[in-house]
Amino acid sequence: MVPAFSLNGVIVEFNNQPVLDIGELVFDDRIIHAVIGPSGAGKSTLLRVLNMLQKPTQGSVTYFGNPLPYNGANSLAARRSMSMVFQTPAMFSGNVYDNVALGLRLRDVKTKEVRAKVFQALETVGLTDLTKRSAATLSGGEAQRIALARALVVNPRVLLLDEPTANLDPGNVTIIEDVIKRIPHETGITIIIVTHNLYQAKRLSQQAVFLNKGKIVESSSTDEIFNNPKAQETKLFVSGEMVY
Amino acid sequence: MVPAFSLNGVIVEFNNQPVLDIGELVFDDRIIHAVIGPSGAGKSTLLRVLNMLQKPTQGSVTYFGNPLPYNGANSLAARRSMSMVFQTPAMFSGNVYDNVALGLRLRDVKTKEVRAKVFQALETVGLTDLTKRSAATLSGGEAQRIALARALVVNPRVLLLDEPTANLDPGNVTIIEDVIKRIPHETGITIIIVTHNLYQAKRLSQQAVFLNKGKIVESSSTDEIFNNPKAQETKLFVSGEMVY
Amino acid sequence: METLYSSMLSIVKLILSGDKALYEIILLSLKVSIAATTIGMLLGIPFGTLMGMYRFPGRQVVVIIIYTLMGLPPVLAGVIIYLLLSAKGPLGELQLLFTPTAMVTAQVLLVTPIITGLTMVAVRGKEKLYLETAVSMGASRLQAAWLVIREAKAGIMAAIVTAFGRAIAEVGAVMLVGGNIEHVTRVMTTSIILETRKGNFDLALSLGLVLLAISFMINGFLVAGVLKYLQRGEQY
Amino acid sequence: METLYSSMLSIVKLILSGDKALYEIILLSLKVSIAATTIGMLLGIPFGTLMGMYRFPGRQVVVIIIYTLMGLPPVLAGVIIYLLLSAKGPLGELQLLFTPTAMVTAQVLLVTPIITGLTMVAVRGKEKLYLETAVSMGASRLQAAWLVIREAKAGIMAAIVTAFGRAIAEVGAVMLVGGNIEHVTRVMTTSIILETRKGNFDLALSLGLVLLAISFMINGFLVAGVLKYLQRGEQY
Amino acid sequence: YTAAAPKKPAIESEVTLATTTSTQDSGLLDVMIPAFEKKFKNKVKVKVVAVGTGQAIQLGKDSNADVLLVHARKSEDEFVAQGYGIKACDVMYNQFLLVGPKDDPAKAAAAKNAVEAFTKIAEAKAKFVSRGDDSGTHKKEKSIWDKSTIKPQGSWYISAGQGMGETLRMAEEMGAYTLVDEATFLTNKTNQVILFKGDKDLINPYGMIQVKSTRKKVAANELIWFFISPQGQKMIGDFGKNKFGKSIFVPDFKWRK
Ligand SMILES: Nc1ncnc2c1ncn2[C@@H]1O[C@H](COP(=O)(O)OP(=O)(O)OP(=O)(O)O)[C@@H](O)[C@H]1O
Ligand SMILES: Nc1ncnc2c1ncn2[C@@H]1O[C@H](COP(=O)(O)OP(=O)(O)OP(=O)(O)O)[C@@H](O)[C@H]1O
Ligand SMILES: [Mg+2]
Ligand SMILES: [Mg+2]
Repeated sequence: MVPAFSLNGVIVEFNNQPVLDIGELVFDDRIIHAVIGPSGAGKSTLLRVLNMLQKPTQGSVTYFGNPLPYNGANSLAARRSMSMVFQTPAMFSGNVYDNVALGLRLRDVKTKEVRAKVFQALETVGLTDLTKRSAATLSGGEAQRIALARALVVNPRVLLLDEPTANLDPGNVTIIEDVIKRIPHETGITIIIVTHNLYQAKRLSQQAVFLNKGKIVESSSTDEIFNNPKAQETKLFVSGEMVY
Repeated sequence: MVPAFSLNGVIVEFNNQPVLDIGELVFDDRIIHAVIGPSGAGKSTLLRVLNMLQKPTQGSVTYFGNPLPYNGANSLAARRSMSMVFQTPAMFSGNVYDNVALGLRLRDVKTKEVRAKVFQALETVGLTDLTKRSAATLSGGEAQRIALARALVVNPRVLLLDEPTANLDPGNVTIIEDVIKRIPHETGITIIIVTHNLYQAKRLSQQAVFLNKGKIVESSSTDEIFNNPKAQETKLFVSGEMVY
Repeated sequence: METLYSSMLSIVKLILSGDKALYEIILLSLKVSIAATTIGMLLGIPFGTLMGMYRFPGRQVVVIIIYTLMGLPPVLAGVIIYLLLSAKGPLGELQLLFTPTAMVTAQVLLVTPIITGLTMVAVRGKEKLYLETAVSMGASRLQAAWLVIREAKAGIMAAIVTAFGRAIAEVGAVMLVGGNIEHVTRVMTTSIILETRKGNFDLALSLGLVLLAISFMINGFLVAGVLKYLQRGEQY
Repeated sequence: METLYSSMLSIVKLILSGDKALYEIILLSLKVSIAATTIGMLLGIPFGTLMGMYRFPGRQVVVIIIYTLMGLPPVLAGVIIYLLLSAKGPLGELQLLFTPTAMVTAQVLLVTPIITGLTMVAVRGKEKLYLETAVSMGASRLQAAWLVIREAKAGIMAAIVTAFGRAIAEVGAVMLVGGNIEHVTRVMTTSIILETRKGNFDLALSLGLVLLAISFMINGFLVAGVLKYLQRGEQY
Repeated sequence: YTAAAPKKPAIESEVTLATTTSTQDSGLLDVMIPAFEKKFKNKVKVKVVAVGTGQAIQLGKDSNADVLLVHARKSEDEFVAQGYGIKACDVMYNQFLLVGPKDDPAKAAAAKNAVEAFTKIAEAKAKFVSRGDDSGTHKKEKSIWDKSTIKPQGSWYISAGQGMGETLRMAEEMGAYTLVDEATFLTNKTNQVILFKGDKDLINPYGMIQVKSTRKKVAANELIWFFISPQGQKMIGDFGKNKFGKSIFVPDFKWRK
């Protein structure tokens, strides 16, 4: 099977300081991957590279076998095949319905279809009663769930989630995790989830990458990472210790 | 001992819909209080009421025995005696140092003193090497820790924390929790922490309030709430179930 | 000042009586400045949005040029258009000098930089927060620009108001290329100049106040109308 | 167009030769418009910030009035100041008519609404994100306003640039209250008008280009200077 | 000159008349132009562009005007000599007046001629506002100074660089003297008084010229013809009698050589 993403020698620098430096990394298709690591490790930067929001300073990324098109004619099609939930989601002015409908409207989906899909997505995250609410007034957890609904509604081939339950209570976390777990079975989708919640990573993912200071410390099956970590750093991290 | 806050019949409405409706609630001084509850329960709104950012539609709040001064001459002094860490902290343009120094500068603290205090606060959250970084480029977890440093640096009498570790990995969570636990012993301070991380609430707080749909379901010692909840809703919530 | 009172009175009477000459002048003022502002918007909003959304080498110089052109003296704009449209000028064949078209052209020169510059700043202020989200959600370049424009609407609205204000208040350019010809190119501001020249300050002042009243209505319409359209969004 | 070339040449020569008359005119233009813009900033930035930060009943009407005054016709501003300062007017005793002070006064009337309106919009765009944080961090009202102003600096900068552009390009008001008196109140724009009236379009064009070149330098200084000062912050 | 051609070409629908602001502001054109248009059943429209003298002549040189009605004899002659204009003629004249404050600090009213009046003003260093814009009036003023051999300069001599109406008003505000054409003086209400007039140096002749390169040859010709026709000349002579009790312009048509 062609992997969803395959990274080769990817380096991202800011002010000539590398914040991401990945020798080789493959995200297989149709499974859930977890990206874990301490704050500032480069997790969000990695997702931004995959979502074509950040062009690497050097290195190459392939997307289902083809080079990831940061610019040019194919770039829009590639972008429209993915969805991302940002760590701090920005809501467009307008109401919740408009925000969730946006991705569909951008893809010229018919109004009637939009309606049905938006309501279904809102139901998935349990927020149907907020349809007409101005998106600016949402609580932290509500905004995060709307951002997830907004990402799901377009049926992406690849779903990139940056700490999607960081602002949620345990009950809601369970619901959202159920939603995430169900998607690959239903539609065949690759999900990459960044999370600092190690239990969540264990519960959801089949593969896991442990990043620290921009470098891959370990990358293997979730089971291996958590139950049989090779590197000392990984051992410390999964046991909840601080790693430097 | 005079309580830090005491709320009486406080109602907050948006578009004539109550989102907070608190009959009576007392936050005792010099301990750590946890506020828990599902997403949209009104936790952030409660903190905003205490921080005088949201004037209740009706009801009264006292602050160390006096009415909380939403306006007028005493309001500035009251504000300067508290600090709040927002759920999504906004960073002022400028570098990290300026952001952390801001509260001190607003209080006309001398430059030399500012320097010492800022570095101490940055050390507390483990981010001394980010001093000169533009605050706009911080990662999610870094921004949250800088916001905490910014709140601590002014030695507040009352510290209001809205999900301060939501974007942190377990290692960093431990560090921040240690910081929080240490403060009351050192300076005598009232801390109110909103968190969806129930383990965190258990680890940190002596008193806890469980909010649901804007109403207090239960308010007692943390031990009681978690180990011997009275209400059925509380029982469900602390066991990680969804409550409606 | 009594003469002011009496000339105000006579103007009010003129307005109520439906005096054709006054209406003609008011109408032409509106036509010319609305046309110029509209064309300025069609040119300036896209260009300003581009300038606000993208960084490129030399951008700062372009910004300084735009800022400079925001302060283009109306008379200079007038002279430039005059030289272009003059019978012996490059576009003389079109015979556009001393027509409303010439006036609109000169004003487009004045308002386009204003709309461009202010749109640029407005878009720049929102771009950080919204451009990436838009692109990530699958917006094409055009769609992304449109989404950012929508978020920057308050600032762009101010750009339009500023440009319209300059167009309707401006006299140097329209006087020069329009010629202030009665029934053809006479507008409110050139009438005011005419009255001032004759020493009829009170009449000039009254006409000026009529002009302001009209601006007030148009701005009210813009602010309230746009507010309504964007009810759901931020406030002005 | 050859005459244009030759008049450009002669102007460049004038500039290089340090011709006193031309320098005098340029200097007065700068003095008057910088003074007017500065006073306009002192009035407009605080008022605009207030309007951007606070909501109150009737605010929308005030906004529409500000927007309307942003389009105050220069001639009207001139007539108003003229009538005030005229020997027979209420302030006639001051004998300020036909002095640079009168010109500055009239221009203040023109630029203050522009700075107010554009500052208001700029502040409004940042207020949501920063006002609460500032207040929560213990900022007094004044300090909070200052912090919000700092975040809105790009927009306020544009307000200043727009106002300066209007002041230096404007001719209706300074002509009327200044009188275009040689060596006393003659500025770049009134010189341009004078040359136009004489039919010296080429000379007018050349003077206009000199004016633009000066604006360009000032804007460059503003943009680059402020950029440097705010290095750490957002870009323009 | 006769226009008695056997087959008259059709008249163009519009013609542009460039003139000075003082002519327009006097109100004369508000009488003459409608009469002219009516004569052609309103099928021809006269576009009056009132600008500075130099600008009016430049409009002619640039072929942006079809007919000129101005008062700057020397520039007019040059215009014709350089081949820009044809059919130059005198149409009317009025006079320049030396006006000033009632109390007449320089005692200019006592002068025997214009040159003497100017000299008195210069000697008293009484304020004098000059148009300073190279207009016909300004040129006239300069010629008088030339004759007096005084080079006017100093703070008493104010070079305004503006139109006649503005200059007159500035003089009033400053309590200064100025040279003004009679039409502007009568139509602007100021509290200035006439201190000197009637000198042959102070004649203000208006000329009309057809722009040679005009595309509106017929209408331009008809317009000039109307002004110099007996009917037009009478209208000029009658203009102002109702409002000011006296005529403002004296008709004196004659072709120039
Ligand atoms: N524009 C920038 N300039 C300089 N450094 C940057 C910039 N953007 C990000 N960084 C730094 O790069 C590092 C990686 O950032 P990233 O956001 O990927 O971290 P993360 O792993 O997502 O952390 P967190 O868990 O805290 O969100 C951080 O230390 C961050 O401060
Ligand atoms: N301006 C507003 N208008 C209408 N409803 C609002 C407004 N602000 C907040 N709300 C609603 O009030 C409720 C309480 O909001 P609040 O931010 O206090 O929730 P919370 O308990 O902090 O939730 P979370 O854990 O998701 O952050 C939410 O349902 C929210 O949507
Ligand atoms: Mg991150
Ligand atoms: Mg909250």
